[in-house]
Amino acid sequence: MRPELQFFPPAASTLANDVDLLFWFFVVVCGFFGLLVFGLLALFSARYRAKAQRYDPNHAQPLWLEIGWALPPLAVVAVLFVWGAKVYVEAYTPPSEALEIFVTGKQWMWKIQHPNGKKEINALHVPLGRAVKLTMTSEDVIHSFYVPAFRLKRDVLPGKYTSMWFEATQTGDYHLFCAEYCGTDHSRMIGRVTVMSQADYEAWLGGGEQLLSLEERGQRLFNQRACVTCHNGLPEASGPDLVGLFGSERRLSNGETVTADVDYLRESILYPTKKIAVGYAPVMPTFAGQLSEEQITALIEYMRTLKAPEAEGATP
Amino acid sequence: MIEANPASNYLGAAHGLRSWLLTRDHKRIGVLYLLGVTFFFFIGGAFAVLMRFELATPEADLVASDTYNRLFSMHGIVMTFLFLVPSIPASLGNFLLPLMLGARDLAFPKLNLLSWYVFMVGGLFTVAAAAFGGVDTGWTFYTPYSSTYANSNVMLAAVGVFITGFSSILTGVNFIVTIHKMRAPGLTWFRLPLFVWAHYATSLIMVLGTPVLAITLLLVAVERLLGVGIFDPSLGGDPILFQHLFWFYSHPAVYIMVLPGMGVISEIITCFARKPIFGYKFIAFSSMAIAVLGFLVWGHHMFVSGQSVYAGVAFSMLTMAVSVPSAIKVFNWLATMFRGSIVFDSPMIYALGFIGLFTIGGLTGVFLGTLGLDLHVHDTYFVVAHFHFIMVGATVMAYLAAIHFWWPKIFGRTFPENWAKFAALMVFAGFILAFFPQFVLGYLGMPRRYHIYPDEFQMLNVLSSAGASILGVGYLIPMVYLLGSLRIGKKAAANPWGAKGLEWKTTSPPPVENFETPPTVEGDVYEYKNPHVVRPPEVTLARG
Amino acid sequence: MQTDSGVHVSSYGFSFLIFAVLLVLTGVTVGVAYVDLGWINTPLALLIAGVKAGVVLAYFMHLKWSTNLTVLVAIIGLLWFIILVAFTVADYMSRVPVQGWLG
Amino acid sequence: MHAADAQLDHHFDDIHQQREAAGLGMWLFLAQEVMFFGGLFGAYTIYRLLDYAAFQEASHHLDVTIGAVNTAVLIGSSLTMALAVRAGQLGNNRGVSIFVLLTMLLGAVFLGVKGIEYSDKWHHGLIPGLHFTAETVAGRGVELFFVFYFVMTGMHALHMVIGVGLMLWVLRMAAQKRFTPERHAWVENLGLYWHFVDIVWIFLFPLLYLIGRH
Ligand code: HEA
Ligand code: HEA
Ligand code: HEC
Ligand code: CUA
Ligand SMILES: [Cu+2]
Repeated sequence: MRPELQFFPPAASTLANDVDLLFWFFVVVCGFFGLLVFGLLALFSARYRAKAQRYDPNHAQPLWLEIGWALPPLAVVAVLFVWGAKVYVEAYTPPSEALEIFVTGKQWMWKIQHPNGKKEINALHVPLGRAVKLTMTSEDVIHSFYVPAFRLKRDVLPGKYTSMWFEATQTGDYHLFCAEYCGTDHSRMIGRVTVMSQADYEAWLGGGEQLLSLEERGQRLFNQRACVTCHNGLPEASGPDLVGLFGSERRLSNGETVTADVDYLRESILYPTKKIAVGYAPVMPTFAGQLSEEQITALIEYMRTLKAPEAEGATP
Repeated sequence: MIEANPASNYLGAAHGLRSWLLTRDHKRIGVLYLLGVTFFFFIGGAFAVLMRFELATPEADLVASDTYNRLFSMHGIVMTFLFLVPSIPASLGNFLLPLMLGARDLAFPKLNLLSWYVFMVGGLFTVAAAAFGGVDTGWTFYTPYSSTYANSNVMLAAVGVFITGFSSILTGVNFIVTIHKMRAPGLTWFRLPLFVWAHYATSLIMVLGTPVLAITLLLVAVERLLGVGIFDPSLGGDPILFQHLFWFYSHPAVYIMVLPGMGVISEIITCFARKPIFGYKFIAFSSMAIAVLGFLVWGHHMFVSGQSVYAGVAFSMLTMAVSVPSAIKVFNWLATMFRGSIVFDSPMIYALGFIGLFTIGGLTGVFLGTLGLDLHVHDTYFVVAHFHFIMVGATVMAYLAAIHFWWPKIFGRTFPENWAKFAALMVFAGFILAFFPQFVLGYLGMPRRYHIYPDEFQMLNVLSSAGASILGVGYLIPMVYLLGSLRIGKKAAANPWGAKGLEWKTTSPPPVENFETPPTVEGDVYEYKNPHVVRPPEVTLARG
Repeated sequence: MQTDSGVHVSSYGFSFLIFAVLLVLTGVTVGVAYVDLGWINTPLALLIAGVKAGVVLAYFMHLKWSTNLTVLVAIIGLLWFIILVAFTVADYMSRVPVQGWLG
Repeated sequence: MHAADAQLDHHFDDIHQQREAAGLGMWLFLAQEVMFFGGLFGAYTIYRLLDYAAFQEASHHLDVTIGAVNTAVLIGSSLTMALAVRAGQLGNNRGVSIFVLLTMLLGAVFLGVKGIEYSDKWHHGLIPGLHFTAETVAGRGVELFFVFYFVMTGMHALHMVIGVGLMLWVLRMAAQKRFTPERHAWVENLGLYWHFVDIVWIFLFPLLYLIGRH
């Protein structure tokens, strides 16, 4: 963006401030130790060079010294560990009211889906001052979604979902990189994250032709792909009713129970026979290879919203 | 006394290629390794040079993406598996261990020779992989890219690494048995040189870690061959499992790469400070602690990989713990210099460089082990800078220090000391220029394994490339004068540095059976009491 | 029995006894596998295999009459395997599902 | 020079040191083997935990009787091997030959049976990647199980083949009457190796054949 020489990256998220604070703490404390070592190296080299004649090979080697000098580094790393862990756990634990955006990585591009159905490629528009959560998966190899200005990254894996979140604090355009080596054009799997004011964002989101929302797209797929023939809530249906399924505890035919989270839904669509809901025959066909990651996301988004009409308590 | 009959030393005892290729003398095998390993260093270095040229500009102007990807992959594979892992242990360790123990050879001389052949065959496969189009997976072989998507010579390279692994294992077994069973009378555990302790710890890692890498690569090969999903999710596997298995070896392996170097530094610091080492037992035990704890931290390479957050936290804690024994070593080295009578001969200059660069590399390792920071700098140039500081800044320095220190012993010749000092300083300066800017680049967010990059990163990359060129020349200089010394160098004395340790008690170069009379040991290793190096007149080092 | 050079030598009878014990334990593993013990089945199978391995190690491989160092090497081998499995399993078992999308 | 010197390699001080070194070396090698198979067992453990149903279904494609009989055969070979080592310790070269031959025989039986099992898997379309046509309920996990089945038993079989190869060498040494009460490290280490291979199978058998049989 700005081609002049930089020494410090722009900080544009709440996390960036946390990480930078930790960074400066590190620089000061460990810089002290580094300078100490270099200082002593220089000092001893000068003071105890052969010509200086301060030789004493028999001086004491006290035990307290050995233990004593191990303690400050121990204390430093303890603090770094605790502080670092706090920042890390927070970055990977999204708040529940976050705006959800879906990311699919693919050799060598980023595909973004917004809940209202808007799609972008190699670009991500987000509002300022609002928690945004990315739910990410890959269609082929491992990628890694990395926004230096947010000091945030996480690997994007094929076959499962990972997530992370941020809250942007500065409008502007920022780099988006793929940080996990993924083949030929790894270094071209880059894009731009644009942070906009809330109003600009609304305008941007609403602009363009009227789109089907993700949920609506999921509903349409649900009908098109004939899921509905088996999952329609009717007593004679061959598949279980999916209303209220999401987030509930499912009993399986082998006696185990699982939580119907996104990974479970995903697996149920792609590999239905792996976990069989109790009381049903393993007749659901696999949809592996027939649905793209984006379609699966839409289907899950649809099923997720299929809550029992009035039952508030149906989801935990 | 020094002028031994040339035919009785191990170099002159037999002549011709055959006598080398069929030797079972650990000293000759050590020299064979020295040649092999150094050869691979320059191959790896050549890849690095091309890479740094390419990275001097943001665009792709020297090579295409696919070529660049092959360059860093081959560079990483050659440098780690064919150079750094065997570097000090297999060459100098091989040469010195029996000498330091007062033994006539390693416990299993045939196995030792076999390990060299295994190593060379493995190397051949890897070089073949490069020759037939290269491999583009990175040295980490991450799945499912390596197992399903890459269409380069993954198989050849994996087989090459698989095979070299066995040479490490054989070396490790050989060293452990030798250290346990073949010490000279009176050479108790706490009289062992710290070089030996370091190699003991290293060997443990080689024996217990390497086989896991072997089986992991085998699984990747099976998956590639049959198209069955061991690590590919679209076929039912889990890519993160590969990472666990890979790092179970490859993290401990980084200690294979640094512990022998630390052993070298312990020997050199005490010799040139003319003082007994400070905290002998602490240095010895910290080697062991590093080897053992080193097996518990592999998950720090996977903080952002989708590994469980709890596992990340646990691995971070253990990572922090493993840095304390390293700190203990650094402080003990410094304390050894305290009140010494320091002589700045070339090995010492390299050793001081080691301490400084290892400290920076180690501290930035702690930076990476801090979860909140790794979030940002994982897979950026910060990581690249971290490990080059330790692997190149520290270990290659130690390798050079060791070569200079023991060169008179190995070949019986002295080298021009002023050139050696000059090269040491040049390597240090070139190194800092090459790799310090990469820390800044990393925090700025430049991802590693990037062939092209945004314009604003160019300035720092140019600095780095410039530094790398200086560094490269710095590495070539010792090649010239060391090889030259074989022809024109003066004869070296048995103990030109006035050092302690059994290897200095025999002639330079040592006789075939290492000692004229089997040595016995009384007293500690590092009994330096004299502030001056007492050099017999005929062996003062050639200056200039 | 000991030979002159201090090596322990097991008698024929003893070796056959060990053989018999191993056969019986094999039978037991197969037998209990067909009894439904819930989650106990797998640990039990591993336990029996562990006992068998222990018997082989101690008597056929002479660990019982070996130096402490040899025993230590055997223990370290086992311990390192446990480290590998335990840490890896711990990761898988502590993965939490993607947060937030849980509604 | 007394008699034992002829058996001493030049770099050892005495025969005792030489024997201890050989033993320790072998045990370290076995520790290495533990980690080699350990990686496989570790991966197996993870996938079994992730997809127990498939592993159970797949395991039922294996024949417990054959597996159990083969286990017995292998244990038998461990017995004969132990007896070969005993003969070696006593310097009884004829005994070494006989028991090593028996061990080879039992090893060959084991491998033969394994071969039959493998071809059986081919007929049932249970060869992952190359020929996997079997109907499965639990999906791809079944195929994954068979990958592990073949890699683990294949690695095990490879170790046995190497073991049998080493036995040929030991037979030759026995024919040359090279084993004495002082020097018999070769049989001894071969025994350790063979017993180790046996132990691997002792774990493989329940882990592969006996999943959820009730
Ligand atoms: C010889 C090689 C070597 C060595 C010794 C080390 C040593 C250490 N390494 Fe490094 N590392 C690598 C080679 C090495 N590393 C490589 C090759 C990679 C990248 C692999 C890849 O992805 O390609 C890597 C990557 C790497 C990562 C992953 C980064 C990422 O990918 O995101 C981490 C994270 O924790 C890490 C940490 C450490 C730590 C804590 C140490 C510690 O052992 C360091 C301990 C030393 C000190 C701490 C300095 C001395 C102490 C003092 C002077 C006293 C004062 C100390 C304190 C106040 C703490 N390393
Ligand atoms: C022992 C280990 C070791 C050593 C010694 C080095 C040495 C060097 N490395 Fe290496 N490096 C790694 C291990 C090592 N590296 C690893 C493991 C990786 C990760 C790979 C991956 O991502 O998978 C890596 C990656 C890596 C990168 C990152 C690539 C990327 O992510 O895109 C860079 C970039 O600057 C780099 C540079 C250098 C340089 C300039 C040197 C210099 O020190 C080299 C100096 C040596 C010379 C210059 C040789 C001198 C010889 C000549 C001048 C003769 C030339 C001859 C001909 C051309 C015929 N290395
Ligand atoms: C031929 C009938 C059939 C079709 C078509 C079908 N399913 Fe199913 N589905 C079933 C049956 C039967 C089950 C219960 C057995 C099981 O768990 O596999 C099931 C289970 C599920 C579950 C797990 C629910 C639970 O109770 O645990 C989900 C989610 C699901 N299906 C989604 C879908 C989606 C999405 C589609 C369309 C893309 C679809 N199904 C198409 C028959 C069908
Ligand atoms: Cu996608 Cu790198
Ligand atoms: Cu590491």
